[in-house]
Formats: sequence, C-alpha cells, structure tokens
Amino acid sequence: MKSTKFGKYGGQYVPEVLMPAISELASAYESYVRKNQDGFMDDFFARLKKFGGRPTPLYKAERLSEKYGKEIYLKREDLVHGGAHKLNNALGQCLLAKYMGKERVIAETGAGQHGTATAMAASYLGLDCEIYMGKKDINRQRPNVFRMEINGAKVNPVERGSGTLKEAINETLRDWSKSVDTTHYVIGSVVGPHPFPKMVRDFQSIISQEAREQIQEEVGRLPDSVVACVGGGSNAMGAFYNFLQDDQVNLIAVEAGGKGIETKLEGRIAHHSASLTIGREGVLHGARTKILQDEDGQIVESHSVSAGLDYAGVGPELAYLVDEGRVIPRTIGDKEAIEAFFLLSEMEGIIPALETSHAIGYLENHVEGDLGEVVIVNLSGRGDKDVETVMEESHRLGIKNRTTDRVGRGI
Amino acid sequence: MKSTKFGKYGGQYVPEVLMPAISELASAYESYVRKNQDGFMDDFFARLKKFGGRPTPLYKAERLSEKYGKEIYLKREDLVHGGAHKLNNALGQCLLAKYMGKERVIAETGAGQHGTATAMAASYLGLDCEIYMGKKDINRQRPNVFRMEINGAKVNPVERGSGTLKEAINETLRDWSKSVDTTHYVIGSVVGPHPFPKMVRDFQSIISQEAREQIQEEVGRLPDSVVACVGGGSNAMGAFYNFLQDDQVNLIAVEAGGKGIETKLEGRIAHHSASLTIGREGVLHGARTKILQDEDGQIVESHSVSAGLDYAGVGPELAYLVDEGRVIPRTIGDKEAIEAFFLLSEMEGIIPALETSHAIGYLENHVEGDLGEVVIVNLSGRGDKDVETVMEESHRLGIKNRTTDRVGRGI
Amino acid sequence: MSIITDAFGEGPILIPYITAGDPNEEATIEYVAALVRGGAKIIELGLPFSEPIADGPVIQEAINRSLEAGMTPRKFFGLVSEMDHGVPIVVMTYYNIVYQYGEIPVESFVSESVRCGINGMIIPDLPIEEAEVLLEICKENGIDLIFIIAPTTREQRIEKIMEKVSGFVYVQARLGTTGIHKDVSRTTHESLERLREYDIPKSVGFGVSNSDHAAEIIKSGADGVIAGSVFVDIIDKGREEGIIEQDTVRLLEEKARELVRGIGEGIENNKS
Amino acid sequence: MSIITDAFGEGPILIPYITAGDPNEEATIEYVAALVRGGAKIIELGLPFSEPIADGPVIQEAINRSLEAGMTPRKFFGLVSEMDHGVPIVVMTYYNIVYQYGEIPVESFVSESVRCGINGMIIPDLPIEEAEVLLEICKENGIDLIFIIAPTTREQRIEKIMEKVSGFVYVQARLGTTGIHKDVSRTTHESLERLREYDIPKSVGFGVSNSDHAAEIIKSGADGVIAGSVFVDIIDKGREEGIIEQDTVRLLEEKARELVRGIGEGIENNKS
Ligand SMILES: Cc1ncc(COP(=O)(O)O)c(C=O)c1O
Ligand SMILES: Cc1ncc(COP(=O)(O)O)c(C=O)c1O
Repeated sequence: MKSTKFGKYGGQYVPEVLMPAISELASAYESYVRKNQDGFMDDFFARLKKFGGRPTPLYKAERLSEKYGKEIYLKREDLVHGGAHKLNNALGQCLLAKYMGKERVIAETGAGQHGTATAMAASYLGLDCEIYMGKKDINRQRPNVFRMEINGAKVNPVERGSGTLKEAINETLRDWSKSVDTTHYVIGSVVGPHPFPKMVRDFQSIISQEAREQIQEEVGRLPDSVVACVGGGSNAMGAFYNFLQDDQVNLIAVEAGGKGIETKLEGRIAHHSASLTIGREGVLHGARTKILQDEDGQIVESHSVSAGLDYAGVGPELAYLVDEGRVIPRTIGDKEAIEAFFLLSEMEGIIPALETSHAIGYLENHVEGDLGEVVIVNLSGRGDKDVETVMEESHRLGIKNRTTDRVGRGI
Repeated sequence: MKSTKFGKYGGQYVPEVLMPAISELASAYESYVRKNQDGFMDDFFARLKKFGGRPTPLYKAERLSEKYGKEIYLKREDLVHGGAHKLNNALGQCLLAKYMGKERVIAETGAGQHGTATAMAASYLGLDCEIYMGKKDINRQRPNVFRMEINGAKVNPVERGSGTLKEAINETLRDWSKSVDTTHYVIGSVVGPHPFPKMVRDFQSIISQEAREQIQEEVGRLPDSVVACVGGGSNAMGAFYNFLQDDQVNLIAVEAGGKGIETKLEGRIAHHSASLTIGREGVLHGARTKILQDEDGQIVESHSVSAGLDYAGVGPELAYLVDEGRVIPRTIGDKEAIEAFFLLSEMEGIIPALETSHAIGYLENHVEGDLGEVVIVNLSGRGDKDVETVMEESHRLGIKNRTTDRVGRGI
Repeated sequence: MSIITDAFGEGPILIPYITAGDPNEEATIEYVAALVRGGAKIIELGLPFSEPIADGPVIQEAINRSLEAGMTPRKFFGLVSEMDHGVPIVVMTYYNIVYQYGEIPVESFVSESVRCGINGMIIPDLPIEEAEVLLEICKENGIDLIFIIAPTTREQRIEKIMEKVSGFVYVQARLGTTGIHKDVSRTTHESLERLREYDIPKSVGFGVSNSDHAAEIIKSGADGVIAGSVFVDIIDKGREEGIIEQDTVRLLEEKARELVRGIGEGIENNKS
Repeated sequence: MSIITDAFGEGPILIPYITAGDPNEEATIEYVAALVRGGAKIIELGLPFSEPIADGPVIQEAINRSLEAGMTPRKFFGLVSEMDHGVPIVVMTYYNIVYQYGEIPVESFVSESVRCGINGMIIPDLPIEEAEVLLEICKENGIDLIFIIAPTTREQRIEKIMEKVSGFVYVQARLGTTGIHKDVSRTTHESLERLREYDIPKSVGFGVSNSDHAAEIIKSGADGVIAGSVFVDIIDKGREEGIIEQDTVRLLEEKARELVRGIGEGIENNKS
C-alpha cells in the first residue's frame, strides 16, 4: 500500500467502522485517479471543461500591477461553475463515487461553498445528496441553503454545539459510519484521513497545471511567487502543487489572522485561524496535522471574518511543506482582508470571496522578499456571497471608504 | 452613412441634443467595431477571454437530453464573469468609450444585471461609472446594488413613476443629454437608437460565433434549432446572429408570457412582456420597433416574474426578423419558467437565471416541429440572484416540489 | 408666411408651455387664457406621452398627472377645439403619439390637428433624419414643424435643419432636458450667433424662469422666449399647497407678465 | 492474563460507560459506585475530547457538559485515583488527548494512567494501522489496548486486530455511532460468529438499553455487554428534570441490575 503520510503528518485516524471504506477509497484513488483506470481522469477533465468551465484564465491585473510595481496575475477560479475552486474537487469526488458504484454522497459545509459545489455535482451526475450544516451557519447563509436545496440536495441542520463547521464535520462522519456501504463522503478540502488529502490535492492541482503553462506563455518564465489563502488548504495545494519542484518559486500560504495572532487563547477560543503559523501538531478529523488546540489537546474555536477560512486544522501536506520550508505561512487579518476586498473590486472589477481577499491582502502587507517581480495570486472564488457580511463587518471594524460611506447614507 | 434601420424598424428617434453623440458613436462603431481600427476588436476579444472567461463551453445536458429524447446543448453564458452574457456587451461598450476618449459611463439597470456588468467593466478599465436604477428595483435587488457600489459605481435611485426599468432608462437619457461631451451611455440590450442595436448585437454575437463552431465539433453538423429568451433581445441576437444565414436552423425567441398573453390590457398594464408576439409597431426609447402600448400609443407596464424580461419594447432587428419569418416568437409564462428553473437545477446542477428559465421552459412546452433533434439553448445567465424570488413566487403560484416543500418546513 | 411666424411680427414674444390636462381639462383652458392675458403670443401645449425622454422631472410629473386624470389625444384635440384665445397653438408631443393616432399613421394626427386649429408641432424625439414623412404631411396641411437646435448641434446639421424648419426655430439654451435653472447659459449667445444668418424667428427655451433670463435672451438677439417648467411649477405648487384655482390663474398671468416685461427690457437694451 | 481479562472469569459481565465529570466530579464517583453495586464488573470511563466523532449525540452532549464543568485530563487522573471500587477501569478517549498529555507524547499519558490505577484504554479514532506507538508503550506498562471490530471490518483486518488486541475485544453491534436503539442488530450475531475462533473475551456494545438486548447478546455468544448511552441518558434526564441526585444514583443502579439480569437470562438460555 502507498504511504498514507506526508512525513509525520497525515494518516488515517478514524473509527474502525470507517476503515474499510477508507481503504476501498484509497484503492479507488490509486486506480482511477493515479492510474486513470477506465479513463477516469479523461472523463473528469472533459467534465471539468464542459460543466465546470475550465480552463480558467490567468489574468493580468493591470491596475493592481501598476499600484504595486509588480506583475500581478490572477488565476481566475472565481469563474468556475459555482463561483469557486470548490467544484474541481466536488466534481472529482462525485464522479469517483459514481465509478465506485455509490448512489449517495454526503458532505459537510460551513459557509455553504463546498455544500453548493457538491449539490451541483451530485445533481449533474444523478446522485442523491445530503449536506450537513450547522444551524448557526444555516441562518447566516440562507441563500446558499436555498441553492443546495434547489439543486435537489437535502440540507440537514446540525443543532448541537456551536452549530458551525466543526459540528457539521462530526455529524457527517456519523452519517458515514452508518451508511458507508452505499455512500461516499465528499470532504471539502485537503483534510481528513488518507486518501482525502492526496485525492483532493490531485483534483485541485489542475489549477497549477494550467497556471504554470499560462504564466510561461505570458511572461516566458516561471513566476517568482504563488500566493493562496488557506482554510483547509485545498486551493493553496491546488495552486502550489505543480510548482513544488520549482525551487525558485516562493509558495506563500496566507492564513486568516482574524483579530491578530498575538491575542492569547481565552478559554477554548482563538481569535484567528492560523494553524499553519502557530498551530501545534496533533490529530483532528482523521489526520495528524497542525492544529489550534489548548494545552490539553481540546480543539479551540477558531475565528475569521471569512467563514471558509474559519477552521482549527489544516491539510497535513501543507503542515509538512511548512516544516520542510517549502511553503511560507503568513497571516492577514480581518481588517486587511476587507480592505483588499474593496481594493480588488474597485480597481479590477472583480469582487473576490472574503477567503480570497486574504491572499489579495498579502500584496499590500507582504514581507520584504516574499513576492519578487512576477506574482500569481490564486483568485479562489467570487465574493457575491460575502457582500452583506462585508458591509456589516466594515461598519464594526470602522473601515471607511466610498462604498461604506454610501451605504451608510442609506441607499 | 450606413443604414440605421432593419427594414422599417430601428432608426434614431432621439432628442436633437443627443444626435451628435449618436452620430459620433455611429462612426466609432463603424471604424472600431466594424473595421477593427487600432485593433479594437482584437483587444476586445483578448479582454473577453482574460477578464470575461471566454470561450464559454457548449455543454451537452445529458439528463435533459434523455428526458426529452433530443440532443440538448447549453451554451454556458452563466459562466461569464458576473454570471451572464451581459458582460460581453458592457465590456465592449466600456472599451469603446475608452477608445473614444470618454472618461465616464452611465447605464440604466432593472434587475441590476446590466448595472453590475457595467460597473465591473468600468472598474476594470478605470472609467467613472454611474448607474440609474428605479427605487423599487433598488429595494428588491439590494445585493446587486451593493455589488455595483463595491465595484466603485455610484447608484442613483430614480424615485419617479413606478420606480422600475422604464424610468431608469428615461433618467439615464436625461443624464446623457447633459453630459454627452464626456460620457458614454452603455445601453444594456439591442435596443435604443442606431448604432446601439447593431453594436450590442455585434458584441454579443461572440455567443453564436463560438456555438456554431462548437456544435459542429460535437455533432458534426449544424443544430436544428437555437432557443433563447428575449427581454430586450441581446442574448437572443447574440445566439442567433451567426446562424441567420443557415436557413435550416430554427431560431426561437422565447418571450415572457407572464400570467398569459390572452389577458386583456387593464388601464396601462399588460400581464406579460410579449412585445414580439403581440406588440404593435411604434417608437420607444429611440427606435421604431414592436411595442406593448395602448390604443393611443402610451407605453404600458409590462409584467414578468423575471425582472430582466420585463420590458415593453424589444430590439428592432428582432422585430424585423420576426416579420421576415426568420425568427419564431414564442412565449413561456411565469409558472412554466419557474418549473423549468427547478428542473434544470435538479437535473443538471445548474441554477439558471429566471430570464433563462423561459428558454429552458420551452423544451417542455414547445410547439411541434420547432425544435428538431439537435437543440442549442442559450443559457444566458445564472440564477443565484433569483433564489429568493423563486421561493416567494412558487408559493404564490402554488408550485409544489421537493424544494418548495422543504423550505415550507422551515429549513 | 405662417400664422406662427406672423406672431413674431411686432417684435420679440413670449411662448409659454403647459401640459394639457394638468390637472384637468377645464383648468387648462383657464390657464391658457391667463397666459394670453399675461402677454403670451404663442401657446405651446403639451400632449402627454408616457415616456417623455426630452423633458425634465417637473414636466414629467405634469405629464403623469395629466395621464392619470385621463388625458388622451382625442380629448386633447377636443380641448384645443374649444379654445379661442386668438394666439397660435403649437402642440408638443412625442412621435409615438403622432404615429398611433387614427386610421392612417401620422396623417390622421396632422389632419385632426389642423381641423382643431393647431398651427405647429414640436416633436422632440423626431430628429430631422426621421422626419421626412411628417414634414411632407405637415407641408401639405399647412402646419409648421418646429425643430430644435441644441448646443451640441454642429454646423452641417444646422444647415440641414434650417432647410426644413418652419414657424420658428427652437434654440435649446443648454445641455440637458427641460427644467428651471438659475441663469442663462453662455451657450445661448453662441447658438444665436451661429443662427444669425438664417431668416426665421429664433426662440430660446430650456431653463427660463424670470425677467432677467428673458431680458438676457432677447439681448442676445432672440425673437422669442420659451418658458415651460416655471409655469408648470406654479400649477403643481397650486395643486399641492391647496391654493385656490383663482390664485394659480393669477400667478400664471403675473409670471407671464413678468417675462414679457423682461423681454421689453431686453429690447430696450438692444436699442441702446 | 490481564486484570481485565480476569474480570470475565466468572462468566459474562456488564461493562457500563459513563463520561467522567458529567455533570461534575463528585457525581461521577457516586455513579461509578452505583454501577458497581448494580453488578458492573468493568467500568469504562470517558475522558472528554471536544470532537467525539465516534460518539452519538447522547454521549456528545455528556462530553460537552463535562468540558464545560471544567474536566481536564489532569483532573480525570485525579478522579480515577480517588476511586476504589474493586473493578478494573478502562479509559475511553480520543488520540489527541493521549498525544498531548504531559512532557512526552503518549508515554506520559500511559504512565500516568497506570499510576492512577487505570487498566485499559479504548481509543476509537486510533485504528490498528496508527496504533504502533501506543501499543508498544501500553505493553511496556502492562495496560490493555482494546480495539473495536465493526460490522464492516473484513477478515484480513480482523486477523490483524486480533493479533494486537488485549483485555477484551469490543464488538460494535451495528453501523453508526454510539446511541440507544430498539433492538439488537443482526450483525451482532454475525460478528460474534466471525470471532468465535479467537480466545479473548468479546464484549458487544452500541445501542444496548434493556435486559432483552443484554440477554440476546449473551445468547449470541458474547462474554460481555457494554452499555453507555442508556446510562448517560439517565444522568442527563436527572439533571434536566431536577431529579435529586440520590434518585439518579438509584436509577443507574437499577438499570445496571436490569442489564445484569438480562445477562443472566442469556446464560440460562445458552445452557438450555
Ligand atoms: C473561495 C474560497 N477560497 C478558499 C476557501 C478555503 O478553503 P481551502 O483552503 O480548502 O481552499 C474557501 C472555503 O470555503 C472558499 O470558498
Ligand atoms: C440572464 C439574463 N438573460 C436574459 C436577459 C434579457 O435581456 P436580453 O434579452 O437583452 O438578453 C437578462 C436581462 O437582465 C438577463 O440578466
């Protein structure tokens, strides 16, 4: 059997009842994904193209480039069907479920991005679909709930605990424990037990596969840096993967600094989601990785203004790459992210997702030497979904600009 | 000078103060758009690709094809940046404004689709942008208002009259009358005085240019029919244009039948927006075309559940093509459109715009002989924006299905 | 020469505009009478169209009020038939109204206009390029078709327009739509300058609201002063503030008198 | 042989589970005493982890209550040290808790466990493949590491697991997580059948809530009955409905007694 680890990270820390399913999945991954059995990957790529809208452009942000005196390219995952890179993975896994003869998929979702992507892919492939979502998140993200339901998925509210992503994951794992025979669990990022981190990475690596070719067409050489935001880490791994062997390319993983990573733990609450930057090794949701936890090993509630980055763990491969020094972890806080949200919207006519805004914000707030001259930022998703949140949070954080002013005037 | 007309339709029925601007625009159109002066069209196509995300896929809807026993292909304009074909035109006009040395663009918007597209394009090209929008529409479409403002546009509420699209157009024309020297008016569809109908058509004809090649790659021949919804007619003209010379291809323009086109005028109110089907020749907003009007020539308030189709006029070229028998006008009502909205969402994982749902609904409710075996439906836009409306209207119209049931249960 | 051109015979004149049927038909008759008492020599009467793209907010609201009160082209013609104030009447409306009236497009409207004693027409959304049919029919029927010259209109177009226009030429004082403004725009002088060579009365409108405006316009060489929004505003305020009808009538007459006084001052000034 | 295996020496036994610190530490000591009075022969004590992915809603809530009341691994060990009921104690927790405790990952946790008189461990998120380190340290410290066999576990894995397991093997009665169910699942019989050849006590858990369940499990050939949610539920209801502490203690003892009675019936039945 192939290794389930990345150095000391990764592995398969799951209840025994799930082990057979995980092993079955690992073999399916080896044969269909790694070895293109039955032309699986060809089928996947064809569907990504027709259904997903790939390839996505690599777009030179002229006005941003001028502002920062660098050549800034945006990889336009916001143009993927559904509005984010999430579909690359959801489509891959749903298709794999179909090849494996499963009739039903389940998934967790926080902000609803992965849930909507899964619901779309399942509907497209004719699979039954149930999504677990915290009650609190459901109330915050009603339009996404409607979208999932309209795509024919059943959305199961998780009432327990804080009613957010963590509980939704726990609940989805519980469903899977009961339903492994017929059901595939579509995990939403490069997290969870092997083979998920590798598999999700492979499905997302289309991002860097395209971008690596595109940048060479554009500037005739590799970029100096690739910047991506990190929640679980799927868009970052997708954007980094095909550049891993290019040592001259800096790979910058931007985490949610929230209200600041210096603020101390209060009870089991962190004011950020910077697991790569200051997380401690541990085991969460099936994998050994870097985690935000208290002294005893209890997982803390993380924080970010962006729901998609608000997670106490991170993909094990990223943890490994950070330890190896190949990936540089950085943080951008709530305020800087919102400012970047406005900046890109006003200067380039693209409203980025709040998650993505963290990567954009790194252009303004970068560490000297990180970026170089030619920069690719992975524009992981669009921000229609975040418009209301940004308006509220701008107000709370005292961010003032033309837009917030105007809305203040009540138009 | 080139003809300003399509048969008896079209022309330039505008106040004298605008005539010079219109003439200037007509020459700019001739040189930049028709003759590719300064490489304008090359620039436009390159930007459509990088900024807009073109080409869009031509997607075989497998499950829909099976259901209807036809080969149904969807032209995926929902994947264009902003979520609809509207950007093709907004980008073209904003770029032309820039080539013409204008610093400012203005636009009207109803549901906000054209407004958001214009705001995006203007922000991208560094143009000042003001959008006129009826007060009532502003209240109905707050997220779109935020999006425009976030992209740096100023949204001017139009308080007068019914506070909808018609008033917004009048008000934008008034602004233009004052500001013609520095300002370009970005009209949102193939309507208005010459050269707008031809120019918008040319910018949108990229749709059929791509689709005509794509369908031949897919099936080795031309389609039997192309179906598109019609508000002003820009997505329809874009989807039809390169098939006009192919007599064997039926071109079906689907208008909003609303509550039924049989229902009689009440005062100055129509219960549909079927100007092509039952409109009478007249002059509206700068062009001679088919119009919904009362006996005296007063324009009536049209109706459609879909804001983007809710217009009493229609592009003059479509009026001409209908008279010539080249384009077949049909109608689909509110209820059928909403049913089609659910159908596509559940069967193909694509939530269509309510406008687009009228075109989809024609598959279920077509006239014998119209469609043939190979059908292209222009998927003009995505329906995220319509989710709330559909939920409310389903309830009002008594449409029952899994989704509406569930939402009824209060999730 | 037409009756309209004749009206300019005794020196510069006032041409007020009001919307017919705002707020009702009877009132319109009284208002027109008041304006004539106040010194108006031509009356421009608005026949409402639901999409008045060339008009500003003040007149747009008047049009809405008139339509809501039930005004139609047929009633409009009835109303004009009843009038007998001894001054020429010019109808101002939009082309769709002209086109849709009666059995024969355009022709029915023109012949009915003539029958009712209308002497001229202003169709602000009908530029010279689209006006061929209407021009011909107007000519046949001996009715003047009045065109607008805007500040943006260039020499070549001016020539084309001046070839066809009859009655008088409507000089648009500024960019934009109808409405009340604080001063007379610089462009007024320039526009009149450009038209000096043409032998047809020139009336300046768009934004005229007091005697100073009127005086300045005449000083600049105009033959007529057109004022609309200022009168419509008086009608609207009267309605809104519940001012009794007779007060509105008096205020209209006074405003007309004021503008006529301004015109007089302009003439004096010209002479000196 | 281990103390735990010894506990099965006199025939099939009851192994109740409760969460330590739910609702507080003092109560836990009393509850354990009651369960032992009721006939429990091994106690499975939950050390709470914030993400109990192998547990159902009932136990998850107990864990949350315990955490909110301030339970920590350190306090847990203190609590166990105080206990002296004459039955082996098995700690049930998740791997991160084991890993994070003390100076040396895993080792600190195990040696502290031994020091406090803990005899075995169940770590439901630690499958055999990841258990190498813990297995070794447990062996060195003479503590049993108990593994679960699920209905989905296939022959090959069973062999691997049975090679390493000690104390007893935990047979998961059904798919899913812990919780109360109406009947004993068919898979119980099949699972036990598959394990018949192995010479180690087999205890069946997941969903046992009354004497009939217990009887049936024993009839199927099990050596022990594990019941958790049914006890946690009693503790929760007591708290919720404001039942006085002594009543909860009595109800726990009675439920244990009922299950022991069921076990007895199962044995009778086996004999007949
Ligand atoms: C647009 C976007 N970007 C980034 C993320 C973060 O996830 P990941 O780190 O797996 O890419 C999300 C998660 O919802 C997202 O929606
Ligand atoms: C998605 C979509 N389709 C169609 C239309 C109708 O416009 P047109 O007929 O110009 O394509 C609109 C208008 O907003 C739209 O948003």
